[in-house]
Amino acid sequence: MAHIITALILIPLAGALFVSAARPNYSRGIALGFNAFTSILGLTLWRTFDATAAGLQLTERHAWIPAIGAEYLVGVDGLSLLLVLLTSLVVPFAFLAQRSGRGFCALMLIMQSALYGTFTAQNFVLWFLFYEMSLVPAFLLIKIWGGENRDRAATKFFVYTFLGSVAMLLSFLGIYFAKGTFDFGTLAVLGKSGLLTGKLAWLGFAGIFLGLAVKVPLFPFHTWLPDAYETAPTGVSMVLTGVLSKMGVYGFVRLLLPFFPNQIKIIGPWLLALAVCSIVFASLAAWAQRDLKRMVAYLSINHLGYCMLGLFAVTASPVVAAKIDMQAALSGVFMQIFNHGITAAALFYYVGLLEQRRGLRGIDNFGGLMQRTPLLCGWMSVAMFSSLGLPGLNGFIGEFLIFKGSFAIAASFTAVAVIGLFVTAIVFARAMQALFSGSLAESCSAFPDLFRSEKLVIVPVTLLMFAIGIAPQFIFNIFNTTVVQMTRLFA
Amino acid sequence: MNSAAFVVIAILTLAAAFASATLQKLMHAALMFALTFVGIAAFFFLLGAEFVGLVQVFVYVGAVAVLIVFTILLTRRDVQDTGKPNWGGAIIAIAVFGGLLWAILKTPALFIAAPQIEALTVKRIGGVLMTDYVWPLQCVGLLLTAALIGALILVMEDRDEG
Amino acid sequence: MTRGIVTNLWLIPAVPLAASLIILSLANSRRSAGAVLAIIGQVAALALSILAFSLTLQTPGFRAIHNFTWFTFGEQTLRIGWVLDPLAAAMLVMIALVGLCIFIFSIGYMADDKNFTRFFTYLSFFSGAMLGVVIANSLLLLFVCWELVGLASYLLIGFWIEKPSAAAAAKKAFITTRIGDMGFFLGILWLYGRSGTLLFYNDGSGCLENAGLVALGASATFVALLIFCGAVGKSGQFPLHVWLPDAMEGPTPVSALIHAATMVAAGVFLVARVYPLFSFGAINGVTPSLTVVVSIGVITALMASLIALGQFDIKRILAYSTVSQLGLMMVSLGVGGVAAGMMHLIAHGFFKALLFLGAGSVIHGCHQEHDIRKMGGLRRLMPITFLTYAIGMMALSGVPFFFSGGWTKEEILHATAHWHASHLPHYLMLAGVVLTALYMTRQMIYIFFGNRRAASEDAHESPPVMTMPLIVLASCSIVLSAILTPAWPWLHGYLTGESAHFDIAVLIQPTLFVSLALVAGGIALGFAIYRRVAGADPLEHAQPALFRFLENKMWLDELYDRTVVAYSRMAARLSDWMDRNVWDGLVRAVSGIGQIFGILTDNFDERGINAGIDEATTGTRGIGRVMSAWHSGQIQTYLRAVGVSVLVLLVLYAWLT
Amino acid sequence: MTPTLQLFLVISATLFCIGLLAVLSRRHAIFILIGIELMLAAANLNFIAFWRFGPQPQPPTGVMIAIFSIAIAAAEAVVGLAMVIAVYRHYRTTNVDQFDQLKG
Repeated sequence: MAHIITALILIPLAGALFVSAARPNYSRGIALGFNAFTSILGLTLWRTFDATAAGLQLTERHAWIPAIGAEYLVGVDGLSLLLVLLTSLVVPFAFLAQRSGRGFCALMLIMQSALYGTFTAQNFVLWFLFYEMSLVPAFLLIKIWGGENRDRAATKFFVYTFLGSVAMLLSFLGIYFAKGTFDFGTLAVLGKSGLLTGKLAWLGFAGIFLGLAVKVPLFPFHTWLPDAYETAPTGVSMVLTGVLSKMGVYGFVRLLLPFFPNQIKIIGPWLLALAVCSIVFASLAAWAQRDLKRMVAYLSINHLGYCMLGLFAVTASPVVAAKIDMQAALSGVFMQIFNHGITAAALFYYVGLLEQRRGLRGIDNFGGLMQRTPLLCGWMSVAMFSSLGLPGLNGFIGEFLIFKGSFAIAASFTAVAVIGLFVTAIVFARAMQALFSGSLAESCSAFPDLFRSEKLVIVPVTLLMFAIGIAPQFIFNIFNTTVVQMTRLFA
Repeated sequence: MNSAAFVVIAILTLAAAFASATLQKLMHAALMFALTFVGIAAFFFLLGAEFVGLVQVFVYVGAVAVLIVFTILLTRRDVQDTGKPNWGGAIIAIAVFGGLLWAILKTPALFIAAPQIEALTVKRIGGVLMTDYVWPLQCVGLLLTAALIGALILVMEDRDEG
Repeated sequence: MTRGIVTNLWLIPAVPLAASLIILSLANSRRSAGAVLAIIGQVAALALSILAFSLTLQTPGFRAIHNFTWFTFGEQTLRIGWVLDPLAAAMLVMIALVGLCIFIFSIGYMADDKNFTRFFTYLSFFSGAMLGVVIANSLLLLFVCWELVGLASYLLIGFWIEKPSAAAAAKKAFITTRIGDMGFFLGILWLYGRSGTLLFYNDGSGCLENAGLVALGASATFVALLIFCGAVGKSGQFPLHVWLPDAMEGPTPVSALIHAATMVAAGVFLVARVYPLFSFGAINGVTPSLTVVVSIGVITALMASLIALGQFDIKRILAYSTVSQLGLMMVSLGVGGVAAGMMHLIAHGFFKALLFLGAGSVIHGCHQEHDIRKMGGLRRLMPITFLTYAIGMMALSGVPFFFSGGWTKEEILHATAHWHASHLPHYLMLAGVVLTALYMTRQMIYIFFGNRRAASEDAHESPPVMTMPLIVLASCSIVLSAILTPAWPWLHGYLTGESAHFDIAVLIQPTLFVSLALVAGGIALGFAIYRRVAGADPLEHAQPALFRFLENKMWLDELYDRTVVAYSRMAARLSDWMDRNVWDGLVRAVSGIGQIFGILTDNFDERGINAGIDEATTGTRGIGRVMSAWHSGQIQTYLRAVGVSVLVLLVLYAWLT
Repeated sequence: MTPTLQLFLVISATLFCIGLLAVLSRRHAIFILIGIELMLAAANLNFIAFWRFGPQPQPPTGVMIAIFSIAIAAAEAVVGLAMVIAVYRHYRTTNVDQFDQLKG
């Protein structure tokens, strides 16, 4: 079990090779087979992982390019493990959601490998390699298999994220020249006293911030997201929102917050304001959307805004926060990462199902579905309620903890952010009214209800939502020690 | 290091380079290009990297320049650059030059003379290539092979079309 | 024994919830199985509630808690738990009993509905969640159940989902209550931040116990007010009351159970539960937060009873009456009469459920007719309904001696009279008594007296499955008065933890005569005005403007539509517009590289200026378009960008050194 | 007076910018290739110069990089020219303004 992480990274790549070599109609099956394999590995990783031990575990370290401080260093802590598990969950879900050919499957598998790499790499060069490696398949997937406006959306997505990445790379070069290492752990320890000085520190901060803020995305760098998510095929949207957006949040936790604590403290209120803007404006914009997919995309921005609020509250507040509040906010953020991953992916899946049946996905193209497809409506409402933070479902736990932590630290910002929670409820209430109720629309009268294959996808995910909502301890166990450790780091 | 030689080589190289970048006729430009690389090779000799200088001459003057000439012949139709030059590009190039010059001149650490060194023999280069740089060497070999095959595939006539 | 019951208190909500899940998995056609399961669940909950109730009888001021860790985050634990005390126990029994009656009634009322099993799924789910609210010993658990109750309410209001008005009403209810809930949520956060715990009682360290309250200090007022926001939303208090009358779009048993007897009373229960937060630091029983509660309660009570005078929908009248009664309860809590308020809540639960079920019976008999102007003379046709409805009406109007509502209302008036801050609420509540009697008399006359009108021509009495619950509830409304009288204020003593003594002398008090006179006056006035009613409303003749004002619910819905709703929609559209046009452009402006690049491109006009202007004028989506234009596919364009980037780097370098 | 490092760097910067000029302002694909080669040669000159003026003794890293860079540049030139020929066959032109298949 020594090389389990490397195996996780390599297996999807091998899968991509296999898929490219195999006949097109087998490709999805092969991809799913490889995903079963990675899922098993992910679970093994979970079992092997010692949740009570602090620090990185299962590390593998090999010399790579010693001249520039690059090494092959992978390892997991609670947060990485959580994200690896999320990837292992969402990607197969996405494969099941999408009829897909050879190229599609191969690119998705490459992206999966890049995701595993991003979440486990502990050296910047390696991390950046994976980070960028995820970008290319995503771009191609949108550009080739996307819907209307795919060229523009793909280009916009690529240019935004790539510009961000370049800025980040430059910042990291600066850091490397100042400190001579690319190792995350070492840098995080050094970060307490500041990695860079003077103007350079601000430049470094700005570069990394820009790269990650685009990826998350944080207001006002989010405008690529609705276009990209709207046009991407269902499976890709699911992975984009479920996992890829988490790369940004992960980057914030792993890089920006520990490396630039002083800068963050100084412009803390502005960062909090950006997070609040993300929450409020995105939810309001979601309300104004007529396209279901675009609506869900905006809500995705909104939900990641909560993550950002929690993170900035922990690190950006001028006062030293109480331990309980920091831990609440961090735990909430991690929980929200996981929850949003499955819930948003599920929502995209449902929108995909509706689109498959109707051919359109405008909110006005449906009506009275409850009479025709009660099962679809029922399960879909579970995902919607989970997304709007109904207690008893997974969304609530993370949001409650984030709000608990950040309210105690930055009360006024959090109080404004509550508007986001409220507007989300309006958005979903409106969507449910438009889709499910009223008289059955003519165009929907021939809809089939859920097929067996669709139920097979939906039921486990929904059960997971309930399980996390009711007894979330098993998720908390993954990252509790990491939370404690990070609290010490940020305090 | 001989400063007179330096000045001569510098003037020659830069003039040839400028000519190769700005001449209208492609063939002339290609010849100037070869001359430029001879000049650069002379710089390498001056700097004590004779082996690199030789490689430079073999590869560029012997191979690349010839290739360019062949390409010009193969694409006979426009052997002259007819498009009007893009002045925006020129402005950028001059601005970049100014920036670089400023950066070089303001850095006092660069104002140093060359130290004495022991001659870099081909034997030593060979030794290093086979020990420390053996992996990159293999990679370059692979790359060159790939480039060769790739170039062949690119220029092969598509019979179906023809 | 005691421990065992308290530890397993969760079974009370769990049984109906489990029943709900099982019914959900049943096929739509297995109607009887669904109904039987729901009723078994409810009977079990009732039995367990009575068991728990009997436990609380052992000692006065009984309180037992069971706390446990829900989850651990970081090194912290979040603990929740349940509590059994007189407040919870009394509510448990009331909810379970009223619920059971309504479940049985629904079998008859919903007999023809095609989604019969789904209805019982929702009802059982509601019942479980509501019982959960009552036993929660943690504000968080209470909030969880509170939201689930809201969900059940949403589902049940919109139960007839093919009716657009029902769906709209469900949405309105969900969103309006959510406004209050956001305040509630903030209150929870604040409370948690200050006191470090959300447990109500925890052997001295809970947030309602001394240590927690001291830790809260001055912020207790704000926390209390924020929590009160939740109560305002859920209990239909002004200004968030607008959803409750619309909620009558749901089936009548739902209106009876959720929007009269139980859920809407949860707000009152909540205030009673966290009363120590409200009364912390009280001087003579007056705190700023309690004063707010009183003011809101008074406004709500009077406004709703006035509006009730101008309504013609049988259920809407009752809905406004509920709003007004809830206001009354809030007043009672605000002036310090917690026990009185809770007693009224319990009594109200029974008689209001009775009235709604009676209304349901009437509607059922009149073929789904809701307009009271089309009824009339039903007294003969539906005698059982008439009698039970009359009992409910008497109880609601506050006729003393035999009807539970009379005594509890009496007690509330008593409490308001002794409020130190002001006597205004007392007088206003006295006016409210008259109004209540007036609108109930009006309704009675319209429905049961006079000549038969369109809808009552061939009305019929409802089947026993519907009338039996009416009789049970009616008898409850009467029997309950035995433990409410000041002569033997058993319930009062039970709730406050004092023992009750039988003392016939205090039965007759001077104020009793005042309210008796007022009620009698109200009823008499009602008879005088509406005696000869036939179609048009006498008030409409006398005061057309005033009547229109009341009939249109004081135009509050319209006001909200034109202001709050309109502004929020505008904000949404504005956000969308900003997103498409401004933020996109802002990012582009920030990435000034692009601008320099545009200037240096030879076809600058085309790409730099035109694109910019196009953007501003036609409002296409910013950067993507420009980026796309730059993305010309021409190598040199790209290389030029690289050149500019090098320049930028150089400038950066110059700036840094 | 012997030439200093600075002078070599100035020479290489000039060469680089001449290459840049060719790349940015010429329309003909072959000129662009020539420009790229010039820029690469300028970089090579830098490597060698820094190696020569660096503290001695030191491993010949700069020289090594120059050698590899020349090899790679040769490969690049071969592929580049092959592409020019292929593109010329297809479009009957070598003017890069008319190559815009990558247009987004």
